[in-house]
Amino acid sequence: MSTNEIAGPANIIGSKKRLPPEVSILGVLIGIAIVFEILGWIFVGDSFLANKQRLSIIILQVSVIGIIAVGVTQVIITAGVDLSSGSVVGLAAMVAASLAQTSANPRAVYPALTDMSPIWAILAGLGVGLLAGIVNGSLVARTKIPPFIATLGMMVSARGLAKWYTLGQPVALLDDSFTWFGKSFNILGFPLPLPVIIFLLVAVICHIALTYTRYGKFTYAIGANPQAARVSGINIGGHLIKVYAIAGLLSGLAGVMTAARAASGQPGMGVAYELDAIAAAVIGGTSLSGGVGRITGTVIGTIILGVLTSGFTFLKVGAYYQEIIKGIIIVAAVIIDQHRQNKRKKA
Amino acid sequence: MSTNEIAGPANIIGSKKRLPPEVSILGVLIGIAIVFEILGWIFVGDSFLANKQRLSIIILQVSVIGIIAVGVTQVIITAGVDLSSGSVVGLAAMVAASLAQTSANPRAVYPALTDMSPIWAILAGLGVGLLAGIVNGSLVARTKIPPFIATLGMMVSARGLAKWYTLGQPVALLDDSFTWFGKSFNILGFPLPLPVIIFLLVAVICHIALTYTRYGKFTYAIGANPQAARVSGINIGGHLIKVYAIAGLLSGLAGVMTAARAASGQPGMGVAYELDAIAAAVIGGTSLSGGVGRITGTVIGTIILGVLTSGFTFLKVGAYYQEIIKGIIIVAAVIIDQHRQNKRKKA
Amino acid sequence: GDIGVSMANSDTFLTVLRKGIEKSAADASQPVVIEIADDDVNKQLSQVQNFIAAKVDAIIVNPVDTSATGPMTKLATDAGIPIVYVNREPIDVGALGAKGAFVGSNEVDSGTLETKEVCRILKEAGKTEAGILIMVGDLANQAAVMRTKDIHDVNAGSDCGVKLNVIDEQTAGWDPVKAQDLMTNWIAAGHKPDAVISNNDNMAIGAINAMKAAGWDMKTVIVAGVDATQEALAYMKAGDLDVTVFQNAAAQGGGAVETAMKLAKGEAVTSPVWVPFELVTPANMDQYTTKN
Amino acid sequence: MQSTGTMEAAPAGGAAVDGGYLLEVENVRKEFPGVVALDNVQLRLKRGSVHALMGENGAGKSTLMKIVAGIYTPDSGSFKLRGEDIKLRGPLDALEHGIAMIHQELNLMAPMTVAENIWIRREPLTRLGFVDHGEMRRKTSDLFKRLNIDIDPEVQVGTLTVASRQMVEIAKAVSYESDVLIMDEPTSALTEREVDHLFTIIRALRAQGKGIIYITHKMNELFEIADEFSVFRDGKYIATKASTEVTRDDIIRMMVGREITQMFPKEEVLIGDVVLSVKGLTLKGVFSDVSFDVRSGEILGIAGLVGSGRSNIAETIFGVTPSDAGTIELFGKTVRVDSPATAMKHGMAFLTEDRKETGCFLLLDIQENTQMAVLQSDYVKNGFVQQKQLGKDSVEISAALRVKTPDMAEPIINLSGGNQQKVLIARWLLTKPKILILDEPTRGIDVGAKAEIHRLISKLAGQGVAVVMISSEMPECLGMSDRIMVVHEGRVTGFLDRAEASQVKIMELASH
Ligand SMILES: Nc1ncnc2c1ncn2[C@@H]1O[C@H](COP(=O)(O)OP(=O)(O)OP(=O)(O)O)[C@@H](O)[C@H]1O
Ligand SMILES: Nc1ncnc2c1ncn2[C@@H]1O[C@H](COP(=O)(O)OP(=O)(O)OP(=O)(O)O)[C@@H](O)[C@H]1O
Ligand SMILES: O[C@@H]1[C@@H](O)[C@H](O)OC[C@H]1O
Ligand SMILES: [Mg+2]
Ligand SMILES: [Mg+2]
Repeated sequence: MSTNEIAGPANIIGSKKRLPPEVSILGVLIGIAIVFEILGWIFVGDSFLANKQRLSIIILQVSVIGIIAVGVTQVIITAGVDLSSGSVVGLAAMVAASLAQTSANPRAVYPALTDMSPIWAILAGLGVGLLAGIVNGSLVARTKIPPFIATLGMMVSARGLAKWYTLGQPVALLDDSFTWFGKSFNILGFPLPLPVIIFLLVAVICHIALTYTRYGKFTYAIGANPQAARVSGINIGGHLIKVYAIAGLLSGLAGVMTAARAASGQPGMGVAYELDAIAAAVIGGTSLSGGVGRITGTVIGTIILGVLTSGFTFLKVGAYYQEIIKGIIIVAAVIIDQHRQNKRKKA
Repeated sequence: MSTNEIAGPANIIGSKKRLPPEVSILGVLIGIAIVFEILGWIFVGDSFLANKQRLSIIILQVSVIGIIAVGVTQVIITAGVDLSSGSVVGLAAMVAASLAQTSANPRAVYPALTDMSPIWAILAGLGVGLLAGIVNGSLVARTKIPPFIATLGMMVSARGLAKWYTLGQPVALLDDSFTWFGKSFNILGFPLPLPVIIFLLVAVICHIALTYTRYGKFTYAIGANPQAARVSGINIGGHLIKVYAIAGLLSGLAGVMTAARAASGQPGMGVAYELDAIAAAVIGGTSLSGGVGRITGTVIGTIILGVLTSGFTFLKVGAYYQEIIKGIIIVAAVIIDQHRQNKRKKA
Repeated sequence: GDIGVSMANSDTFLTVLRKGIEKSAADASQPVVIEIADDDVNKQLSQVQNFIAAKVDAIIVNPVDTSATGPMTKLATDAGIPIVYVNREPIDVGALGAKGAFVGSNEVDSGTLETKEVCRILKEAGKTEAGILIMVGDLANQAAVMRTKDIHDVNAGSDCGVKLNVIDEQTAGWDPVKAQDLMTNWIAAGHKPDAVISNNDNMAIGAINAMKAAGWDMKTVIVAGVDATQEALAYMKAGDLDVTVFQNAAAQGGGAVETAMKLAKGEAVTSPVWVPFELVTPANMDQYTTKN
Repeated sequence: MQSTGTMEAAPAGGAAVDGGYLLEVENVRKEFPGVVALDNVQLRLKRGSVHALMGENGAGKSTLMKIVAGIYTPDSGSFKLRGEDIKLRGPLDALEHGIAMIHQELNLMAPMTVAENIWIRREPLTRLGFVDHGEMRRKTSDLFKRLNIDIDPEVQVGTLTVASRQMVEIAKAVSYESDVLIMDEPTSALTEREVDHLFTIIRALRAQGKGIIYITHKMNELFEIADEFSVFRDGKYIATKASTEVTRDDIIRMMVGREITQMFPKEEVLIGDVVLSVKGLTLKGVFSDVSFDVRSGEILGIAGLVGSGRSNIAETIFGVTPSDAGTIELFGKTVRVDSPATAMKHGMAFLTEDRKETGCFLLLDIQENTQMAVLQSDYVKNGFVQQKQLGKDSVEISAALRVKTPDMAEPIINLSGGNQQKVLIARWLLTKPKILILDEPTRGIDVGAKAEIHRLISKLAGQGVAVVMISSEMPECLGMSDRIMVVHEGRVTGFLDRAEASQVKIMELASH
């Protein structure tokens, strides 16, 4: 037995290194990838993974979801939820796009504001997201209504705003300097799309913030036990506003990237992205009851979604079968993950 | 002092009647209706409420959402969530529709199974819903994965199945005996659509079940404190399967009604209905953390959504403004409700 | 009184169409109330019922599901209110009665014009066989089904002259972002099409964005769409889009309003009212730049 | 097994022969990851007897009881109930076999009413199968009348105080009418009056031939109610004795394995200036016109009955629920304490009474739980937590408090109740407070650690910290306080100096 009957200091120095829970879901990701690899050789006669372009696309196509998921993970850790992410993506995409049009467009939204430096469009998109996040956070923190309702309201309203902004018209013909943000770069022979770089950068920063800073400790504390957090001197309201603001900012960033990638702003952009983002977080081990979750898990969860999409197309699975199987795999992945974690706990 | 942990016997006999919490949200509903009435006279020169047809539409247009919401309320009370409702509506609608086609349709899904009694179509739709619910419930109860993931998987898979069923094609030309279920009846000069009757009937039954049966007590107990429920000897797993099965069954019913109303089955039916249903429940006072909620509240929450839709059309509010305002009103309604409840508690 | 309008959604083309309705209504001093159904059949049905409760003079519907128009027709007919379907051909187009009508374009032409032009370009490039990818719109919309069928019909008949091999055919629901993801996945799967034939321009643009992001030379692949939206024409001008088909939004919208007003006044109309499709290529695109 | 001096590891008194036991547990082993919670232990419960379970925090008492109640499955071991071998398949199975348990941590459904909580799964039904609410209320009233409990059956459990909830738990357990009734520290939230009351209930049950297993850290209770007791140490069974055969020191030696000489090691310290001065503090409907001063180095005890408002007064001073009237002066300056954050800025610390609700972050680990109150201090630089220093200091303080754990990264939920309490004390000590408010600081803490905590409190006072200590344990209150303030129904009814204070005087003021 490792405990003494009377614990001396020797007893609790440091902590024995235990594997973080993400290792288990990482195992699931690797497992899924290997299955696709094997099926690839059998049915397509080709390697799934040994294809640089595919690898970069796997992450590229989920990098927008991933950025949202990183933000929403933090919200969920506080025992909240953000349903507005997808709508905020749409609104931010519209606003950013409207400031990134070329003068070549006879129907530009702001004919006087064409051919501008992309920086304005980006800032505007981020600003929209931040603002939405602050409103969400303030509603949750100050009025004490459930986060579900506060962000549902924002979801509906922001979508309305996105449509109203140009009365439903998409914002097209964006400047190349702006769409550049959706482009790929060849780095050491590897096609690395900028959205992927941004996604991973955001993930690293937020991982550090959650793990090593006061901001992170407060976030977990509020989710784990808000009453105890308050008694421990944490200003819950103020902190929640920060967390929702960051989630909003990241949704704004996702919106800017979506517009840049699609070279247009569509009011319907980002519909249901919040669900994918929440799913990525939950697959990655974040608990909707709060207090538990890590960015590394969310990144893995996001990549699982990407691998599924790419893998199915690679195997030429029919679109409808794809959906049917995707649902099953999501469930199976989490079951396997839980099972492995339980086993590890017992061992 | 309002609580009486040192209450005398006087307190035990004849416990004080307190108003149920729904009274407050009912007040909000009435308030919204009155505002529309007043605005109607000012801007349209017409009464909002004194229009039988409109009154019946208000409920009719949300009766499908309402039926789902009644089921999902029970799931939420157990501290769960059901994201699959909308997809199950789509799948059930497809299956039911495919068994309700007329032989007049040269492209019937099952040419041999046309012109049948509508009972088969209805049973099939309900069966699909029930099955989906049982799968949801079993996943939640047996594998212990979060309800969010279990029902998300079902959401994705059921939508895939709905599309796969006819490879994306809608199922049209349904038999009149089936579409009859979407019809209105003039009862005492009041146009009473069957879906409304079904919705209210379902609500009454579930209200009774939740309030006056052991099924209800278990449902609340599990949501309020699963640990306590377990040590009290409740078979949590078995009960959860029941609750999700009922929610699934009701989604199936909603699917049958949707198909009957639209006289067709379309794989995209019911998209995002789960969100409206959850919103109706939460507006009506159901807490997403479980243990709290009542069907009466959910019915009021549902009707609020209906009043908003009809009211906006009545006032000729532009489509985009409608959404913007709708989001704000949902939030405002819940804020007012909470405020009133707090005030009542203090008083 | 008012004319109530229920639009299926607000994508690029339907927004142009809606503007067309608004404009011709304004020109005729006819007030309209416009609702958008967000691709939800039930919602559209409810919107129609709300219009009936508000006693509008006529209803214009751009149906979400062209096979689910029966109940709307019946509701309007029972209430004695004229109903005009626009742009998407309802399944009951032959049974709309005296107070019903359809204004739109014949989808046999759109897909046929589009595909034949693709064939012509391929033949010109000296191909006898070509791999194609097909992007399909929302299958609940008759246009998506017809335009896709047109492609197969042209291929099966003798008109094409080039053998089109369909590598894959999937739906992207009229949506450019979904189309971009679909194309990206096709690219990742290693598909190398000679042509991408899309049911509308929006999806064609999504495909183009994906191919450009993957570094493809757009001269090596033919991309075709339908609608001739502003944005599409800009892509055509840049040499990315090769073929589109002009769908006359103003004429459809104007026709719908005109028909609705006539029916409201009790006048008789002929139905369907056909607005012709027109092929658009880089050669003639200049005449279309300000139309949609 | 370790030798315990003169004590033998054998069942007490020859009264019960085989088969005369109600419950026999043999060779039970239970392992959690990294911890052997029970190492081949035994327990024999006689009919019509109260059997106390004694042992330090983390000795395995609760774990064994959860096994008996069917909540945990043991890794190995055998059970006999009324002489027959049984194997429990879950809590329901245990209940049906006539085993009921009051858990150490409250296990109630807060949004449901008292009656619903008590009769859950056993609701009286009408002929049509519907729940008979009237009958349920009547049965609850009857039960409460029999147990002499004054709680409205229709009130939501969530609105009750901890003590009342505890009484509801007790009533619920009794209502099962089971042969074996397990009580895991049922009195930790109760004051003397309710404890007496509980003992009356227990004696009645014993007279009916039921067996009661009773866990407590309060020695006097053991002698008052228990017929025999078993001692566990570190997951191992030590001995079973009749409570008449031993002295208090014997038991402590068996539990701790060493002598504990001084229970309330109160040092004489120099009392300084007034640092906390409360004037006319009022929270409408809860307490009113509370005024008192505390000086640096002084320990002010607060005594009173359950529900007298002591906890609420402390909460208000700390800014948890801001007051309706009155002032708080800190170090001579009037401060509007509107939140705990403000209170902490002024050097206050507050250990709450409800470990589960307002204390522990159950999902987080020990390290994180310990750190939570110092995140706005020098331990954080530029937003980054200085983990090295903080880790070192928290290990040190946890060790001083004898937190029993293999690992600071262990989730706190895996600790025994008493050890959780120690972590919470560590959390507040780490803030180096100038004014320390403690609400039932040693609830659920074993004798050894209790003495340690008392020593620590005393030491802090010696360093000039002003201590306000709410305690329902009379000996603790009397032993530790320089002065005692007595509260009754939300009003201060008097102050007693250390010299004049006695149990009788306190009770007089507390019940007026
Ligand atoms: N779920 C669990 N996971 C891991 N370890 C556990 C778990 N439950 C209990 N333990 C460990 O088992 C040991 C015994 O705990 P138990 O709760 O039985 O102690 P106890 O004697 O009741 O103590 P206390 O007097 O503090 O209540 C402790 O070391 C505790 O940390
Ligand atoms: N959550 C609550 N809701 C309503 N009233 C409460 C609540 N908590 C406490 N009260 C009221 O405040 C009064 C004082 O309770 P408090 O907990 O301060 O008493 P106490 O003397 O500390 O007793 P205990 O020993 O039980 O903690 C109680 O009588 C109760 O009526
Ligand atoms: O061309 C399409 C139109 O005809 C259809 O109705 O909706 C989407 C459009 O892009
Ligand atoms: Mg214990
Ligand atoms: Mg107290």
